[in-house]
Amino acid sequence: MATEPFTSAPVMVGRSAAAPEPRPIPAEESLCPVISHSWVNAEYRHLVVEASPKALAVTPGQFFNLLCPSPDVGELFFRRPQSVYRIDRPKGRVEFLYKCVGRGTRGLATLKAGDDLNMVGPLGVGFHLDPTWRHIVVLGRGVGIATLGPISQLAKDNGVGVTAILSARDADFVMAGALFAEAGEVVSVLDTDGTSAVDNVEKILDGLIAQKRADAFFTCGSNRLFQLMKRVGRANTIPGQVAMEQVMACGLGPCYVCVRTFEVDGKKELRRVCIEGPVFDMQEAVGW
Amino acid sequence: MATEPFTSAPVMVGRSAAAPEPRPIPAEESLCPVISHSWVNAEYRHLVVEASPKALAVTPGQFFNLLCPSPDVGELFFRRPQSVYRIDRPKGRVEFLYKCVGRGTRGLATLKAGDDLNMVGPLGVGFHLDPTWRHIVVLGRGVGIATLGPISQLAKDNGVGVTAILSARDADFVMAGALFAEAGEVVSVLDTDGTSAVDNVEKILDGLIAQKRADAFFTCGSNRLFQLMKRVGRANTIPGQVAMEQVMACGLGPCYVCVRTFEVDGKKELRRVCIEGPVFDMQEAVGW
Amino acid sequence: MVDMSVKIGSVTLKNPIMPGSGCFSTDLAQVMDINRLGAMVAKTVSRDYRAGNPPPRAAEVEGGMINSIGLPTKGIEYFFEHQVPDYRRFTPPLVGSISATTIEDFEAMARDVAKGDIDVLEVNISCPTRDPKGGNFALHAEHTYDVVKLIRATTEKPVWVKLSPNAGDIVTVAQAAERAGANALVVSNTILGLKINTDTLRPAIGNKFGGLSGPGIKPVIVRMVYQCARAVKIPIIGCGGIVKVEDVVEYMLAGATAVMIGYLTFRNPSGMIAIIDGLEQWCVKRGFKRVADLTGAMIDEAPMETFAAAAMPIG
Amino acid sequence: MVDMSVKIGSVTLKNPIMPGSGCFSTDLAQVMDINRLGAMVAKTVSRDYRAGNPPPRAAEVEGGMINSIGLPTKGIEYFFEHQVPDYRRFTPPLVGSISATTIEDFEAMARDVAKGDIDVLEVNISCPTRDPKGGNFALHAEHTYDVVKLIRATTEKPVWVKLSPNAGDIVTVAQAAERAGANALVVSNTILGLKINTDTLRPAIGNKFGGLSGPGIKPVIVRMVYQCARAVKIPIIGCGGIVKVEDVVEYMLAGATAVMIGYLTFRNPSGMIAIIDGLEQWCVKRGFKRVADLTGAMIDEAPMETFAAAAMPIG
Ligand SMILES: Cc1cc2nc3c(=O)[nH]c(=O)nc-3n(C[C@H](O)[C@H](O)[C@H](O)COP(=O)(O)OP(=O)(O)OC[C@H]3O[C@@H](n4cnc5c(N)ncnc54)[C@H](O)[C@@H]3O)c2cc1C
Ligand SMILES: Cc1cc2nc3c(=O)[nH]c(=O)nc-3n(C[C@H](O)[C@H](O)[C@H](O)COP(=O)(O)OP(=O)(O)OC[C@H]3O[C@@H](n4cnc5c(N)ncnc54)[C@H](O)[C@@H]3O)c2cc1C
Ligand SMILES: Cc1cc2nc3c(=O)[nH]c(=O)nc-3n(C[C@H](O)[C@H](O)[C@H](O)COP(=O)(O)O)c2cc1C
Ligand SMILES: Cc1cc2nc3c(=O)[nH]c(=O)nc-3n(C[C@H](O)[C@H](O)[C@H](O)COP(=O)(O)O)c2cc1C
Ligand code: FES
Ligand code: FES
Repeated sequence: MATEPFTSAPVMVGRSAAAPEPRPIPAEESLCPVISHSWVNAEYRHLVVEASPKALAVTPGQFFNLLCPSPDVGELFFRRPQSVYRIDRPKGRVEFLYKCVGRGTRGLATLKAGDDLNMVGPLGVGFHLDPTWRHIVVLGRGVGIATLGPISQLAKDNGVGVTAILSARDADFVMAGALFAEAGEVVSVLDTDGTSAVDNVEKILDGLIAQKRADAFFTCGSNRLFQLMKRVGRANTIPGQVAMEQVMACGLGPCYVCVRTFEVDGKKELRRVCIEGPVFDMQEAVGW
Repeated sequence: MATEPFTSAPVMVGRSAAAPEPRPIPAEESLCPVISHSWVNAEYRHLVVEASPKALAVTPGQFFNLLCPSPDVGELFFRRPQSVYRIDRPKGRVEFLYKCVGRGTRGLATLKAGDDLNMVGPLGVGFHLDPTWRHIVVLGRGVGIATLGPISQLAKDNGVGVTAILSARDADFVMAGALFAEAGEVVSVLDTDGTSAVDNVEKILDGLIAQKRADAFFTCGSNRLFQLMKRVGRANTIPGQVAMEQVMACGLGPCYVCVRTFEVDGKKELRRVCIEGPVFDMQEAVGW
Repeated sequence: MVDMSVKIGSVTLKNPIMPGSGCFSTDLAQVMDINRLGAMVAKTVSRDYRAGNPPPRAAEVEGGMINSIGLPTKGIEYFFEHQVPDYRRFTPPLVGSISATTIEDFEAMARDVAKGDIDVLEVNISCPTRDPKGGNFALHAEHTYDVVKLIRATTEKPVWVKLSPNAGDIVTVAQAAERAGANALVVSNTILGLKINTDTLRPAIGNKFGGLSGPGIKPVIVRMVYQCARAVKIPIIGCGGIVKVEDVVEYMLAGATAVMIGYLTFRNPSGMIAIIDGLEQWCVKRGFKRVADLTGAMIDEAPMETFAAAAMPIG
Repeated sequence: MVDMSVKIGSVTLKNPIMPGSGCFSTDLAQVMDINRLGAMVAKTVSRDYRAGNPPPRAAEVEGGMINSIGLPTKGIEYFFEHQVPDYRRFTPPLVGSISATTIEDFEAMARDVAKGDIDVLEVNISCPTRDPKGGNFALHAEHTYDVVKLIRATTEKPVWVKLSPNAGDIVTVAQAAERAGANALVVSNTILGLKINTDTLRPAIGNKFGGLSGPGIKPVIVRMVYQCARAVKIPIIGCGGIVKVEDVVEYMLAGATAVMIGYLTFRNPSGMIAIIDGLEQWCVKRGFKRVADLTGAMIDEAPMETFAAAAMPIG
């Protein structure tokens, strides 16, 4: 009798002892029980899973490549990358905040507490916090807010202050506000009242720079806001990091599907978002 | 946004009024709510669904082509034919009795009460009961018993007596006994006590013929028993019907995937099980 | 209201949806209103009776199915005496499909079949499991040219030529068929495949090799339709793996004027009808007033993501 | 205990499982013990830096994926300075894959690469999305013969030639490669495909065309492996759509000596390792003492169903 359509041997979280490993293998495919899964607003879901010890070693800005169940009878042939939204080491959990946009995320949304989520990770290069920084600025929009979320944890752990400028259509889509409120100050800028306009965000950034509350910049989720932050950062020589997205196939480095363009000393080059990123130097990134 | 991987417009049983139809279209794709689904023994499951009016017109020996949910992440590209096991017109239900053998039936087995079963039918040519017959003999084994089951209904409705010889590995696998007990007499022949041997079955048949309780023969499920019944039938000029199986693709007639060999006046020909059968003249069938 | 009609040379179809040969018969009246189809395409006939291949004749595979039916047929006499009148109970134009093993046979078949009561002659020179030495003209441009040229001369009726995806260079085959006078091309028949049953260690189907069809072949055939559409002027009928409205749209964007559907009917017997309805809705939603405007309407540029500083083009 | 080793000419692999070129790098040490593989296959290199194609470079399709990476490479200097030493941290034999656009380039590349620290030279003459006029030798037997002949003369190391499923007659291409001195054939690279995004009406990937890989292509490539294995004496490495143990068995039954795996690694990153383990278990269960005994072991007869009076064979 034929086996399942795919052969793999994921680690079953909470159900099997990890096998001893001859070499350090930092990432793995694991089957992680879903602890909770709920709607945050009309488009975003919050997913909490029990993680394997390796998965728990994830750092802010890193991601997992999720095998989403299919929402229909068709198979999904690619995993879908999702960055970690919260890391709860005491409870052994990792959390995701994601937007339902297509078949993959609609399939992911079908998981219920108790189901298993097949995830590969942790993957990629996360955010870096320089211990000499006193105060950083985080600027995010849309799904980018999910990716930036765990910076709040990083900042708190390192005693660094944060101003999080969270841009959204309306108040319903300002996510992660609570996370950042724990770590610093939150400024919501909305489409509904016009505060999300680039001009206005620029003023806010300028204000923070004037107050010396901008030792480093972090952004994700909007090319427009990235370009703004890059420009302001360059003008004021503020180091910056941007988390980027790209369609992925392997998520691990070999396939070169996930490249974006970067520019160093006037020379363009392509880098892989999955292994050289997703977090990159803001001044080297060209945008998307 | 792309739709589901397949376009179809099944009739949703119990939830939508059937559209008026310009021409009589006897069969249809319908989504039928599962009423109950249980194990009969270690290998067979009994499935009861709420049927559309068209589906309810099914007659014994006809079948439905079922779109089994996949038991794993891979897609199932063929439907799986299953003959009707019981027709409950007062309650508007049809029933199936099936053996779990491969991916399709294992997938089918995952359906729970309240789920929808996508079925196409009723299809094919069913059993025929001549009103002049007084007593018929049914000989079945394995999944064949499921197919023969509704003959008990047909016989009862037509006031024809039945002897059902049900062959099985052991007493656990004598299915449909209750159905036939309502309509006539049941003789179980088992591997465990040797009574299922062809010799013994032949003796039983001879006995029934001697008692003039064999106006017609019906069989399904075992080539060995089919050959026996065919031989005995020919020797005693007893008309017979056999229900046959073959891998199907369309289940409707066009594709010619489901052929079996038949012989008429010494000439061989191929017939389609799905539309020229599954019930065929026993003397014309060659076997499988 | 969307104008759903399409023109394939002199033939106007009320919509672009047809069945693929071998995947249709009037038996489908069991489950659908056949009169709604753009056209009816009969199962390929040969001159004389053929039993076809030994069962099992089909098996599920990862992207769909393989089949080797072996072109069973009761011959052309039976076709005209019984099958054509049966088809004529329905109103859509009737496409008769023929096959033969030699070029002479093909010419004679074409002459005999085209003069019967059919509207279009489809020439199946591409059945992947026929004797590869004889029947499969569509692997080579010259063979295709030769056979189509002769067939062309036998009839005034439209001749559609069904090509093979197993050809190494389907574009030159398409051009050869056009030069020889084909009125339209069907792109395409099935891809030759093999499935081995790892339980029995034997081939999964009776003829060993079978033709692959179903969703899995769509990216290959869409590519071929696109390539052929840019290389010939005659209409192209896309065929391979269509199971949803968007698949029809994809084929038409690539350059197809109409499509044929095989496998879907096995899975969703009235799927062709649902696609006709869905295609109309799709056109409404997207503002296409005539479905025919979809043909070749792919925007032949890079995807819309801005690659601000795109990579160097391939060398 | 099953003997899992296989011999490909002079090279012995401890098991028949290798990655496909372009689907492997030492980055996979993130998720697997690379030392367990039968061999390592490096990403195809060209002489000079190539950026590759504009993104998006891949898209999901029905039976798997299409990709057009465009063979990005940092060139052979970088390959030997950085990548080869990096591979050499691991123990399996290293297969270096090369590509070029002209026959002269190919010869020079082969000479330069083969003398470096690699164990086998794989010649990628089949990348489906390279300039079809230049790079894709594997579409034609003569081109294949010419390029392999020259490459053969440059080195004593084993030369594996990677064929293209887009060739109309892969068997003659295989024979040409054998005649020219190839030590093994990799059957095969991806099938050229096209996906059009029906929302944007544009191609789904930056290069428009992409190579189809994944489960959907398996029936086609298994067929090609079977055909090639009967036509040549050199070992064949099966490649295309392998995602489970039975797929490896199927390829070996069809005549492959070993296999390469691409897509599976994207879905189940340590899937190759699970397959090595599962293949051994499969052999135990089925009583095969040596995995090599699977090669060509298909029982070349009809399936086991008794067709008491089987249909007439095909005409
Ligand atoms: C490193 C990384 C981290 C991410 N983190 C988050 C997150 O925390 N929260 C969140 O909501 N989203 C995140 N995303 C985006 C998320 O991966 C996509 O929204 C998701 O893959 C869409 O899948 P889909 O099938 O639902 O939609 P589709 O219909 O397939 O596509 C919708 C969009 O998603 C993109 N997409 C599709 N497949 C992939 C793929 N394999 N890899 C990358 N992008 C793809 C498409 O280009 C398209 O623009 C992240 C992406 C990356 C690369
Ligand atoms: C007209 C008809 C009526 C049937 N009625 C019953 C019934 O009442 N109860 C019952 O238990 N079984 C019945 N069967 C058999 C049933 O169809 C198969 O057991 C089922 O299709 C197996 O599917 P699978 O995926 O579980 O197994 P697989 O692993 O796919 O196959 C197991 C066996 O089933 C056969 N099979 C696979 N696909 C098909 C197909 N599309 N059509 C026909 N056979 C196939 C294969 O040849 C194989 O021998 C009937 C078959 C036919 C043709
Ligand atoms: C069971 C079956 C029988 C077929 N018979 C024929 C045939 O007789 N003549 C023909 O030209 N094509 C035949 N085909 C090919 C189909 O017409 C069509 O070209 C192919 O299946 C691809 O379309 P699909 O993927 O929608 O099925 C057959 C296909 C199948 C699956
Ligand atoms: C993203 C990607 C990149 C590839 N790059 C190469 C390459 O550089 N050289 C090569 O010979 N084959 C390349 N291939 C082809 C694979 O090696 C393999 O032949 C093909 O993918 C079929 O196997 P699969 O179905 O297991 O993926 C690539 C395939 C993919 C999916
Ligand atoms: S997704 Fe494969 S290299 Fe990044
Ligand atoms: S299954 Fe298609 S004709 Fe019977």
